[in-house]
Amino acid sequence: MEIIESARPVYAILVSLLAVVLISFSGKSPNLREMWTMLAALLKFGLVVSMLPTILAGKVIEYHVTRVLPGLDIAFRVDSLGMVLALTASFLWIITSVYAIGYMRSMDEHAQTRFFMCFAIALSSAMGVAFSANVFTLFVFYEIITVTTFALVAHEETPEAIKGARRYLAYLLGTSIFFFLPAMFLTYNYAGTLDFAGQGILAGKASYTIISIIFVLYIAGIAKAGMMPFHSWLPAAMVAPTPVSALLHAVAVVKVGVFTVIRILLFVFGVDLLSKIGLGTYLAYFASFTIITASIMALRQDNLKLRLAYSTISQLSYIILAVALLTPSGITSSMMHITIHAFGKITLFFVAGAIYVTTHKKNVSELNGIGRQMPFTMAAFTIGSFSMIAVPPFGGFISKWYLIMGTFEAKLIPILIVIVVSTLLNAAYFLPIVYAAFFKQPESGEVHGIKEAPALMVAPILITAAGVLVLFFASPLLLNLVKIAVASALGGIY
Amino acid sequence: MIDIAIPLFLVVCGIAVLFVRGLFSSIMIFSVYSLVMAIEWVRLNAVDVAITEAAVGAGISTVLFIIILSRTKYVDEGKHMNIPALLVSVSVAAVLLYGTLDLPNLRDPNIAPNTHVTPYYLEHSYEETGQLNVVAAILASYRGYDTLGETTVVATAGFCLILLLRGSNRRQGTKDSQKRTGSRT
Amino acid sequence: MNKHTAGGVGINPTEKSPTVTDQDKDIIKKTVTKFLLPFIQLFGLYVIVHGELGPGGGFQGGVILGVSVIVYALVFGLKEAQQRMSVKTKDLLVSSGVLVYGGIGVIALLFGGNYLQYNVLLPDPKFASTIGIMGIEIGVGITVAAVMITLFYETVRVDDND
Amino acid sequence: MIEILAKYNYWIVIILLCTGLYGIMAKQNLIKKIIALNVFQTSVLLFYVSMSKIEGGTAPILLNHGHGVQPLFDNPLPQVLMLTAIVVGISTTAVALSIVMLIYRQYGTIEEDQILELNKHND
Amino acid sequence: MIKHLPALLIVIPLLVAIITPLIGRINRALSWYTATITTFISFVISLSLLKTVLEQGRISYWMSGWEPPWGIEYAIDYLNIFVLIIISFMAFVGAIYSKKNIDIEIDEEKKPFFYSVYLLFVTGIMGMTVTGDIFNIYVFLEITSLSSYALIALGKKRQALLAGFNYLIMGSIGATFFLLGIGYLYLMTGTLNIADLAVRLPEFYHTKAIFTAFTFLAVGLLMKLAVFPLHFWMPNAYAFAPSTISAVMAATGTKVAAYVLIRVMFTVFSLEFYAQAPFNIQYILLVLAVAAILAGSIMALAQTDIKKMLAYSSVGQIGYILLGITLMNTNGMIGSLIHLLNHALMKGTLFLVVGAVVYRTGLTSIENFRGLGKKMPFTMAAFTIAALSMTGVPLTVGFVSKWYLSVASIEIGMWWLVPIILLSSLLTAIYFWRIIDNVWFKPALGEEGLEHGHDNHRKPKSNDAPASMLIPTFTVAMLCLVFGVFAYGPVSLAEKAAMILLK
Repeated sequence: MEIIESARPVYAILVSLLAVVLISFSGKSPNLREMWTMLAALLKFGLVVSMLPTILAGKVIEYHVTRVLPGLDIAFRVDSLGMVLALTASFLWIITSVYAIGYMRSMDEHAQTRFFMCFAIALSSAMGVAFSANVFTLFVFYEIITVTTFALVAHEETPEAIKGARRYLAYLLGTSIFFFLPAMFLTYNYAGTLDFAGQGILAGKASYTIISIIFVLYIAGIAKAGMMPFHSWLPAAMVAPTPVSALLHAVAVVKVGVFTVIRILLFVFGVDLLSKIGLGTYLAYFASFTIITASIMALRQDNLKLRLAYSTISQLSYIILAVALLTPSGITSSMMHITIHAFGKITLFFVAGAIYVTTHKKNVSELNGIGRQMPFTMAAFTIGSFSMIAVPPFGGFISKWYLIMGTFEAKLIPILIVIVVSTLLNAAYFLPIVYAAFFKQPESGEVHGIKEAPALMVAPILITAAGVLVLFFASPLLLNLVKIAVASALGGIY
Repeated sequence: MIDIAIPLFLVVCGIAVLFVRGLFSSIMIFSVYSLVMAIEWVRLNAVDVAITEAAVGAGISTVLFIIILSRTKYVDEGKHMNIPALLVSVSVAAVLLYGTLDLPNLRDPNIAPNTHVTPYYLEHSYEETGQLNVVAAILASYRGYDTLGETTVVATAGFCLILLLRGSNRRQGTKDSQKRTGSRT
Repeated sequence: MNKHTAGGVGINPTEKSPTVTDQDKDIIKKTVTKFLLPFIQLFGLYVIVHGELGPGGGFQGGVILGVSVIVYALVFGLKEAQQRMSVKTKDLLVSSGVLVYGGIGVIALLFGGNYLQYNVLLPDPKFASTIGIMGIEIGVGITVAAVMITLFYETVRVDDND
Repeated sequence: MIEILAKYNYWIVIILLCTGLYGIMAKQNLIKKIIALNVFQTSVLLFYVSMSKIEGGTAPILLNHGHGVQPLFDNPLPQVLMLTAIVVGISTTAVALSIVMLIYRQYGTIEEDQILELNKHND
Repeated sequence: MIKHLPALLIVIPLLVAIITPLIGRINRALSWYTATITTFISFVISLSLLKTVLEQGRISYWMSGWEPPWGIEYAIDYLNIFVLIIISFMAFVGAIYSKKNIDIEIDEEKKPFFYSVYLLFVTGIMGMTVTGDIFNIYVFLEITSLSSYALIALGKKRQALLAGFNYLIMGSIGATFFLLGIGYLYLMTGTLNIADLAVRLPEFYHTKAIFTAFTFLAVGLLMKLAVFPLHFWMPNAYAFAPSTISAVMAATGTKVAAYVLIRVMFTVFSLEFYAQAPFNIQYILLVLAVAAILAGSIMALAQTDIKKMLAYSSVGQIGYILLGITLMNTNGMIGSLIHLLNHALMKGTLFLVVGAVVYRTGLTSIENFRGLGKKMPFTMAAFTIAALSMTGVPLTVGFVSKWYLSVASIEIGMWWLVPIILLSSLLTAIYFWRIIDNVWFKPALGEEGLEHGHDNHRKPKSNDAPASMLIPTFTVAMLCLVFGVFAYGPVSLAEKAAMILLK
């Protein structure tokens, strides 16, 4: 594997930090401020895309920034796995920014400068996680995301927002301090290094018991992946403004969480080691539990955002389940689902926000007939839901297809049942919304005729919804990228 | 015999200082205590120290205490045992006693302090410093830097006194009857 | 403020309106003090510089010097004393004592010795040492005397504000 | 006699030290605390000075320097150290007393328990 | 003159301190310049000494020209140069900062004396650090202590007086214990020079007297260091002292006490002593350290006054320093030394920030921090950085020390210390988060109709601290980050120190 020294990943991270500074100084002029955001988002996406050909050619970009302590470096390494997250995040940042501008202005929110600053920092950190070359760097950016998104969750500054934000912080910071940090520490202690390597770094360095302990600590420590029992920060975070929810649940936070799980499983432990100890299977069952439970809980939510939140929890566990299978198809599925779910879920959240801005409705039970009032928006919602359920020809189908192949490869038939049941549950909590929106009569006194959200919000919704479709038809492109990652994780077997 | 009696008297004074009722008598006994201490040191041939202690303990301290006493009001306190304090003192005593068990005998010319370092002073002080009083030679020359520190301590105390007591912001009006809570200005 | 709670002992820094007999006593007190003080002070100076031979030195001498001023203040009153030895002068003395001490050390540096190395001050090291030691003893004495006076001035002074 | 004296002052030191320590902790009156502190400190001075004495030694002043046999001298070093320590002690006492004066000025009492009580009220 | 820098390091501030009242007589404002320039000179001399130490190793300077052990020696090696740099820098920062702070906390005519005593304090702590003579440590300890008693008692509230008095009592007991310990050492070995003691002491390691000596030296220093449960003088002292003094004392005073403890434990005594001691000293100190870490954090949680909270948090942080010392291995010592640096920087920042808040609002309750993020954004940014460092967030210097402490704990098989470190970090995060929450996410008190102690005419507009306060505060806060990212420099120096200590 060819390694290229380049500071380009650093630039990709710095560009939004630079934007933070500029945003902070232009708080008085919203147009200028939002111009900086957009400029940074575009520039960042451009930088990420500019690295794509190199990665697709099978090369790796590395950059060593500084050595904090012996063994603890701040270093970046762009590989195909990181690229998947980086592309998704940086692209969706552009879209979310547009949407956020529309949303924040329509709602006439306060402290918009702080909002956009934190937004930019969170995105920078997401890039940092994607490009981390070792656990330490990853951890650092992981924590920065937690802290900055706290400010976003608490944005409303109402008592319930503060309460939700506190729980959010308590869960994320608590688990990362109590489990992730010791896990990293033990990894360093036994492996002597924290650098990611294709076959893992722990193999042969410690007894199986200790490796299992480290494994459990990691899984418990990465609460951002939303696995039960450390999932309840996610519903709590729903008090945030919708662009934040979209960012949290589609891009920056949860995807960083599952990405970290994948990174750690494949590049710290390594597929061979995990298969030998059999830890993957346990994790798969554990994730299955979350999938089913979260789906059932989603069914019971009337608040649309909460329903989406539980759906997210369930979907995230798909990704973990997929990677835990430790088979080529499974890993492929997990990586693809990062992107596919991101597009689907961000669409759904955008829709929820658009409905709220237009009609101030939050609950599923109030959405009767809304499809007539907001046809574009609800069409996008339908597309998003279908992708979640994995109906072809939407993106979700692709990843679920690979997942099913993965279960066959891993010969874990019970998991197959889980997938089937959960798909049914997905349908059960999404389809009624779609049905009600288009086929039920609105309550009397409702506005008739088309009244959509502002264009700045509808456009992003349509773009992401289209993205869901594109991801189905253009999946080979994504697949190419993912294949490289899988190959490096499996030592070129795939 | 007197070597035994004086320290014993010292202990009596020391205990009386703390347990006698009334501050004034306490201060007077403390003055006596200092004097006895000075006498004991004369007995031990530490004349410089004795003079200083007499000047400081029996002199300045006593005057100081009395000045302060005349400026404050003494409320007689009840005599109650403070058990935790007693426990702490006793345990400190226990550690000290334990340590004393294998301390070298006092007055022995062959213990370490008399065989290391000090002989050098006794032999060389006159040639090197021109002083006949070895105490003065060490004080001002061999350990002259300590004495600079000591003088600085005195000056520090002087500055601290000025810093604390001089100035206009500590007038009578700021007693606890004062309305503004806890603020002195 | 009750000054006599402590068994009737109180320092009288400020003049009270004395009766006739008090005045007579005062005159005796003042005369005796005036007569004795120079001797006390001379003795103080002697103690400061003669540490070489017997017990004594800067500190003890300084205390005696300080006490002489305190006695003066006790007998003649604080105001009178502060006219003789003003607060400013006294503050200056606190500083200058240490300055003399530290200064001798610095001079030793300039002469190429280590800090406070007296024997480089003059060609004859023994004599140089003696001079140096005398110098620092004087420094100690000045500071100590001045701080003693400070002790008295400040503790009593605050009371004046009542 | 010498056998007793060999350890005797150690015991005296211990008793004085602990009396002082007890006084510091148990007494409520701030001036008494300071007196106790003085007792406590002087006990350590006694410890040092005791160790400077040698049986049959004379004060370390070289009166007949250069003339025949030197007598046995007491150890001057601990004495020197204690000169410093005494000065430190009186300096501490002076600062302590000036603080006590201010406390009296502010609270009208120098009993620690009463001061704490007043602090509680005023906080 | 380069040769004499060790002496000048102390003598310059000492003499300047002495003449500051005289300078102040010419013009009161001059005393601030004097103090600032002097502390700066000391800092520069420290840097120059660092260079010399790195080039030549241990510096030995003979006071009055007498060869040790007969004279007093100034001995500077990797350990004390490390501490020296920290304290001289923080003293310099404190001096700059004090300019405005003192305006509101000290009477105008006392300023020259304030700076004089401040410089004496600085002289004392630096003197303790560089000296190679154990009795000389005591002398300078007393200079430091006396000046700090007065400086604390100067606080504006009257509680400051009792705080100062209690500190005086505790400090004197501690110093006297230390003196007693020196007496035992002297009686057994006949020397006061630290290097000479190190040579002559091992043959007496088994004696009860030396064990007692160690006990009293250690207890005396632990009192000065405010290790739980001997900490009770500290919260009030820090809470009621003028802000500059809280900051400088928190950043330097305890550091020096820790330094002396390390010096006594590992230079005067050595590892061999702990193996022979009749009690398991390591275990006892370890229990104290852990108790301090936990108790400090828990008590900090319960506070409503920010200065008290910071003081209790110091109790916990001192526990970390003690923990590293107690582990008695290289990584532990590195952790401990880095934590010295770390704690000086972050606690310094925090107290400086509090001083700035007091300057602007006059209040120290945690409630009062509400909405300050909008009023004093830069000050509060500094606060946030320091708070993150306290928590031990990676890329701050707080992380580095905790990392080393954890590594060291595992190394000697005490893995259970790691969860304790984590737990306390979590508690630290919680009690700082309360404030950060107030600062950035809550409206100011006045805007909510709660008028308690709030000036209504004060607009919630940005009204940050004056530059002479803000710049030093922000600089120190930034150093928390700088040394968190470029930890290599201090770590390598600490490593050299640790190697020598644990040889």
